[in-house]
Amino acid sequence: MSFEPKILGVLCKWCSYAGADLAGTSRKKYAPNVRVVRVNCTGRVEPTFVLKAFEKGADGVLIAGCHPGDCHYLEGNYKALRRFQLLKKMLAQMGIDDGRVRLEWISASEGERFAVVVNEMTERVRKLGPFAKNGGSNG
Amino acid sequence: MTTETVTPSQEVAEILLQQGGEMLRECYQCGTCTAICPWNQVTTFTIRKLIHKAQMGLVDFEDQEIWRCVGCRLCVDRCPRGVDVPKVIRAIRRVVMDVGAGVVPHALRIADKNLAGVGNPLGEPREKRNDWAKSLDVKTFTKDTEFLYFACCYQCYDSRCRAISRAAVNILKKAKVDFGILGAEQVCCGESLRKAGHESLYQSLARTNIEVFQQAGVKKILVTSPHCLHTFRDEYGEFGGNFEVIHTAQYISTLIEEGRIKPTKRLGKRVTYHDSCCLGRYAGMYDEPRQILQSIPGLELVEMRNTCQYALCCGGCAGRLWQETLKGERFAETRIEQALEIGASVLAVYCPYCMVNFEDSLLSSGKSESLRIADITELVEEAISA
Amino acid sequence: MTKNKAKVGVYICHCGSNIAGVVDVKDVAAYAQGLPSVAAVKDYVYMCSDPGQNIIKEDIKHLGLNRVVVACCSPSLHELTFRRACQEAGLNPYLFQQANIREQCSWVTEDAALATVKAKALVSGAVSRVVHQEPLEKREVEINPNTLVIGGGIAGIQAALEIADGGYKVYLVEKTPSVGGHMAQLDKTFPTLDCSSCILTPKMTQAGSHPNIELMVYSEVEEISGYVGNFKVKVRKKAKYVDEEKCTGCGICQTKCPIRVDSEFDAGIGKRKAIYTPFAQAVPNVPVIVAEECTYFIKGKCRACEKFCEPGAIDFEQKDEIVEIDVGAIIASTGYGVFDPTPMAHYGYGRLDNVITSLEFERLVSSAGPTGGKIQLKDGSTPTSIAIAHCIGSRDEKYHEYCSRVCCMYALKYSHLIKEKTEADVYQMYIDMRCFGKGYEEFYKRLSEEGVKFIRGKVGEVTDRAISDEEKGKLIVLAEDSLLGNVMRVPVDMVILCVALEPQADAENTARKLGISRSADGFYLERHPKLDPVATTTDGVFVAGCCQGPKDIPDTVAQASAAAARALAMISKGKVEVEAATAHIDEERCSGCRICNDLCPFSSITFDEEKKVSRVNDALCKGCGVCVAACPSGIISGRHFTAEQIIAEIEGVLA
Amino acid sequence: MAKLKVAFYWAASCGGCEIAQLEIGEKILKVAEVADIVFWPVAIDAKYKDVEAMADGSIDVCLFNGAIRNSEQEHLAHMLRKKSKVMIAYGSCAYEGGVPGLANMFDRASIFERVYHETPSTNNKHKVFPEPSHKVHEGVLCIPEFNDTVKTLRQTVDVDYIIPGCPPEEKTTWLALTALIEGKLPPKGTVITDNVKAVCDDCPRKRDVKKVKKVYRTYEIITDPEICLLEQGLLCAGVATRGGCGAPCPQANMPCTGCYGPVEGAIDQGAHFISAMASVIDSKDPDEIQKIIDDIHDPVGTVYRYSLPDSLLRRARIQ
Repeated sequence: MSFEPKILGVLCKWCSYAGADLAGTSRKKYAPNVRVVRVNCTGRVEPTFVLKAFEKGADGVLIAGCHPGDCHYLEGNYKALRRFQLLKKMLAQMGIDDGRVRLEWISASEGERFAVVVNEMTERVRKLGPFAKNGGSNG
Repeated sequence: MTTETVTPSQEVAEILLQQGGEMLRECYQCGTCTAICPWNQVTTFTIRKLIHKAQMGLVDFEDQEIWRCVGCRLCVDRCPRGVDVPKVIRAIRRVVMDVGAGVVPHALRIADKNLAGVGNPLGEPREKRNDWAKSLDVKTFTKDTEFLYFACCYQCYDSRCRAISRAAVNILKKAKVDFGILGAEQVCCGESLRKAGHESLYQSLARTNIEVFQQAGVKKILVTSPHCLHTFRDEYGEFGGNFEVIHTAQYISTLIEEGRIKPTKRLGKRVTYHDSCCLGRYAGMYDEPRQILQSIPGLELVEMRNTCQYALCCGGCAGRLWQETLKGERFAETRIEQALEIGASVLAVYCPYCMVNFEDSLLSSGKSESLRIADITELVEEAISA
Repeated sequence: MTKNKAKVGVYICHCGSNIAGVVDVKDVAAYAQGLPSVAAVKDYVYMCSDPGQNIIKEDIKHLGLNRVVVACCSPSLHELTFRRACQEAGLNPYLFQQANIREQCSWVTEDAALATVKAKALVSGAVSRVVHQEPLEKREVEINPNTLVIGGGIAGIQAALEIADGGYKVYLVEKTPSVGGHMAQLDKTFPTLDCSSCILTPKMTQAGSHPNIELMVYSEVEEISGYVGNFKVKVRKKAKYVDEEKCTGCGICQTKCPIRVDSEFDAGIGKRKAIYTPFAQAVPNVPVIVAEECTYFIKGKCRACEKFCEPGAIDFEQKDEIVEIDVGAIIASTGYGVFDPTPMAHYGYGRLDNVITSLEFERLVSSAGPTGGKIQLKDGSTPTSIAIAHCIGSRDEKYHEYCSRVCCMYALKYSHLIKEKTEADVYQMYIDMRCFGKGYEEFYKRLSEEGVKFIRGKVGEVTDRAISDEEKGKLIVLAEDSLLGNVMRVPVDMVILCVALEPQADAENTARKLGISRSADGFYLERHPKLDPVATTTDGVFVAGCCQGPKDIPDTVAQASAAAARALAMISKGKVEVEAATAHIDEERCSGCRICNDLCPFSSITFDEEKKVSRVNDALCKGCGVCVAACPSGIISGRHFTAEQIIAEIEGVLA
Repeated sequence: MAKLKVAFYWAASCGGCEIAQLEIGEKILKVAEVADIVFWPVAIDAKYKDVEAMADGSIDVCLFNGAIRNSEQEHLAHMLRKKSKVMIAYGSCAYEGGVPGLANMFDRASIFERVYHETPSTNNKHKVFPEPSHKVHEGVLCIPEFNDTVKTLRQTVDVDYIIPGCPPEEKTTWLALTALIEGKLPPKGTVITDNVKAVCDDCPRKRDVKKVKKVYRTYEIITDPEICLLEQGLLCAGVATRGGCGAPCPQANMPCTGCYGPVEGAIDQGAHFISAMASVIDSKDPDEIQKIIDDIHDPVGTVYRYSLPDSLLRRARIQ
């Protein structure tokens, strides 16, 4: 059986969650691998959530929020961006492939794009294979 | 007039964008550039229309008008959309020079051929590149030398301009600056050629120089041409050449300030200074040349109209130096008149292209008696040789 | 209620065949039954219908459920519906969680089996989360019915009058000695050409005498604290050195004062005295003394004004006064500044005598202006040709990228006024004519008929260097007529630069005091560019007029009325609901590191210097959670979005 | 009252904790009055078999320092757990893995390759690496097996209390010992310190709102002694670290490196530090943000200096 990745999606409720809803109302079909958790704002996303997801068996994490300048809370997405960039650097050092975490700006009108991003990410993670939970042989 | 069904040619527009003309999309056709373009003081040159043709992909690559722009940047500073017009023009020219459409003007083709063959636009032999320095006893640059002095092709080969490089060497020696020169393996900096659109040849020249500099262990370069300054400092980085590049305007003013050279000899003349585009609008150096001039005793500095950021180009940038400009259309002529208008007896320059252009126009206008063209380097050399 | 005793009811909606046609709802229900803390699971054809909601209500009452999960459509559709249902059954609405198995599952998944797997995961996430959810109370705050309007131009006057006429108190604060703003400086207004002061003066007087309006001129807002409904504002009333009660407005002081300085009101082309009212119809008609200019203050002698003042209104002992006021809403109508074209040296402003700005021309042409409305050159002669240069500092990325919106129209108005008063030729050098308003295009047509010459091209340069006899003694305007493709040298006597409208020089400072944001161009940022153009990101603060972006008088008045309506709506409701899901700092555990302090976009976090802890003001917090995520001690909790709740959901969906 | 029976053990550690235990100075006499030391490899000659011979639960308290790196340490941890009534993880290594835990950035193979082959002073052409058992003429030689991943004590056995620090400050050690001596033990699982707030609470430096435009390493900048180090661009982990140490490092102009572990209730010290630090980067431009981040040369080593094995990811993934 082929590997079905489990991906956590953390979406801001104002833009990206609404964008995902739009993909639904327009009946866009996309990969079922992303399981979505709704947050107020990408600014609420703690790096801990990403690490926790990996610990709990996720193979990838997709974070999506409003485009720069469109944040409902003015600048939450910029703060998410800063944390994400630093987190990425840390994850790279930990040997975690770049393709397993992704931050995207998806507006409420970009249902199509949401579907594309989910499909792309699913395929990328599928190629990477399952996330090694412990990563060591006897640890 | 004929009516035609216009299909804006997408391919041409695309090629222009690929050739670095992205900025042309920003233009909203207000005509500010045309209104202030110096060409329109002497002839008609609707640069705005050329940009619009580029936007539509309708440029006529055989039209000789595309070679007119001297890249003086006067319009860039005033463009409300910040369009870098010389870059747009360069993209158009690349389509001719690099991609092969249209017609290259004859004179430009000769300079281009010389650059490809012998590494200088004048077609002089490579091995004679350092002849200007004979009898000056200049040491060869080694990796322990602080500065490389790089003389512009004109300062190497042109009889008039050699005086500038020789003056520079004398000043540097007097100030006990640790510098050296490299040999015939160096080639033209390529700055004007790049603006004339021959990107591939420019890149090969640039790579040659970078390799020569790097192999010799060069870190700091002194130049006496602002064209070399511009491309060494602002463009060579793209190809991995990162050097500290200093024009003598900057360096000499520091030497004077630090008292390492002292201009003591009086020059009781009314002098005006012509800002070259490359040292002025490109490098933003307006004060240093004037400071140097004012440090010369007895020298009276007067300003022409259109100075500093509003200065009129001599007409020699972007490959125009190698091409023929009709008498009556030469900016250098206008500039000489402006200098005479304010009673100057010396027109000071700080660029070999300006020097060549002005000397040429002075000769053809028969005013050699009333005005002397001098590079600031030469004036400084005179002033310190007490 | 403790988490250990959580009893969760899970309800799976079929949504007709929308969900059940793809997802195996029975299988999902069976799966939910096995999840921890789940006490009841039901599936139903339409959970959002009345019978559907009743199932939930009955179960809450009879099975003692204390948490509810509905797996159905998107929470943006029915979260409120189900929250209300819970509330009606006596369950706090924040103990409800929705799993979206329609928009994000059945509608988007091809494979039915995989859709069922995903639906289970989403239900698992919701159940896992809801167990950790806590009851929250919606909070309301009382609204103080008084309103502060900052800026007494036409926007501020209009807003103040609307609210005052509605029966509520308004404090109208204006920094100059009179209300009126820029509109008072204008001569005629486009496109109707009615006299600006004729339509403005009655409004100014009304504002000055309205029983509900407390006019505070020559005053500035120093500090604003508090939050929607309850702002505390400190206003500095600058010393006028004139007793308002005694002054009769006779104006003798102004004729006797020996000091003449440039008049701000006349845009520098006229003079005023050191004791002055900006213009004849000023409201209030009480002059002020500028201490920095007054001979008495500088040298200790003179007092000419005092000698001639019969009522004895001059009072050199006056001091600035700080007045504290309480208001429920604030309307910012602080207007605009005018672009100074001096840096564009090629236009010669400041160097060439008859190159003037549009505002200077406005005063020149005004019958109440320094020349009595005579259009004249610096030497007093009448111009025979005038060029009007559009877009100076506007539509220019080196200065202001935006279009100032009013210049094309006032430029047309100038053409008309020039044609009316002189024989001069008029040239308009424009990039695009933007005549978008009601009656504007018609106005353009009318002016074209008046013989104005239109040159399509931006002015490149203005010079006094003649190259022919006809250019001698003239200003030569260089522009390309891009329609002809020719560079034109237009010799004229006067050049009017249509300068940009820009944010007030102190806009940043004012925005900070108000706790509102500015857009990239520096103007105040509205909450939504289309659907909420008068509110700001701070509740209770509204914007009106050019402080939000360049606009003409009709748009300004409309926005002012809209802002007033928003303030009135708040006042008439009396209360305002504030976000319940706010952030909370556990002060017992806060180390006072101050990481969070500057992150809050709504300035709701303050630092208690004494206790060395940070604190969230609930009324300002909008619950975005940016501080919660940043707290390195993890001691800021986002109510309804706690780390515990989100992590529980993450664990749930990944289970 | 019978004297308390106390055991000390060191696993993967540097020995600093042993010294820290003596930091209490003359108070040791007070300890000696009430306690007998039954096992302390660094100071007392006792054999493993002596411990094995003790009855289960016969040791009152075991202070265990060091991380679990190999099978011997794992074995001792289990044995001491069985013999002790109270098991205390003493110091960062036992608590969170500590500095030895940074080895989790590698695996056994790469560590062996480096240590026994690549180091310039090593001549090991045949790549002879340690093996748990090796047959020789005389029989089989055994050494402890080196694990791939460093573990904390809590990941190995049940732990009752934690004394944090690298090494624990004297006052923290004494706080724990007093509780033991007086029999006033806190609830199981408590991390024993006298401050529940982050290090900032102990730090006398002046703090303001934070905006970081550039990050420095300690040698790159002379800091203002009065102002918060983080505000000056140093990666001071004090914001994300449990207090109780008294903030000696920031007071000596050195940024906190986080040895007291996460603040009570925080899930992952490094993740919290990253979030806080990134939040105050003063830029909205991705390129500029990246430029600032580029100056953070070793994020893992900075934010998980003592806690990598105890973090959510526990170790690096080795391809």
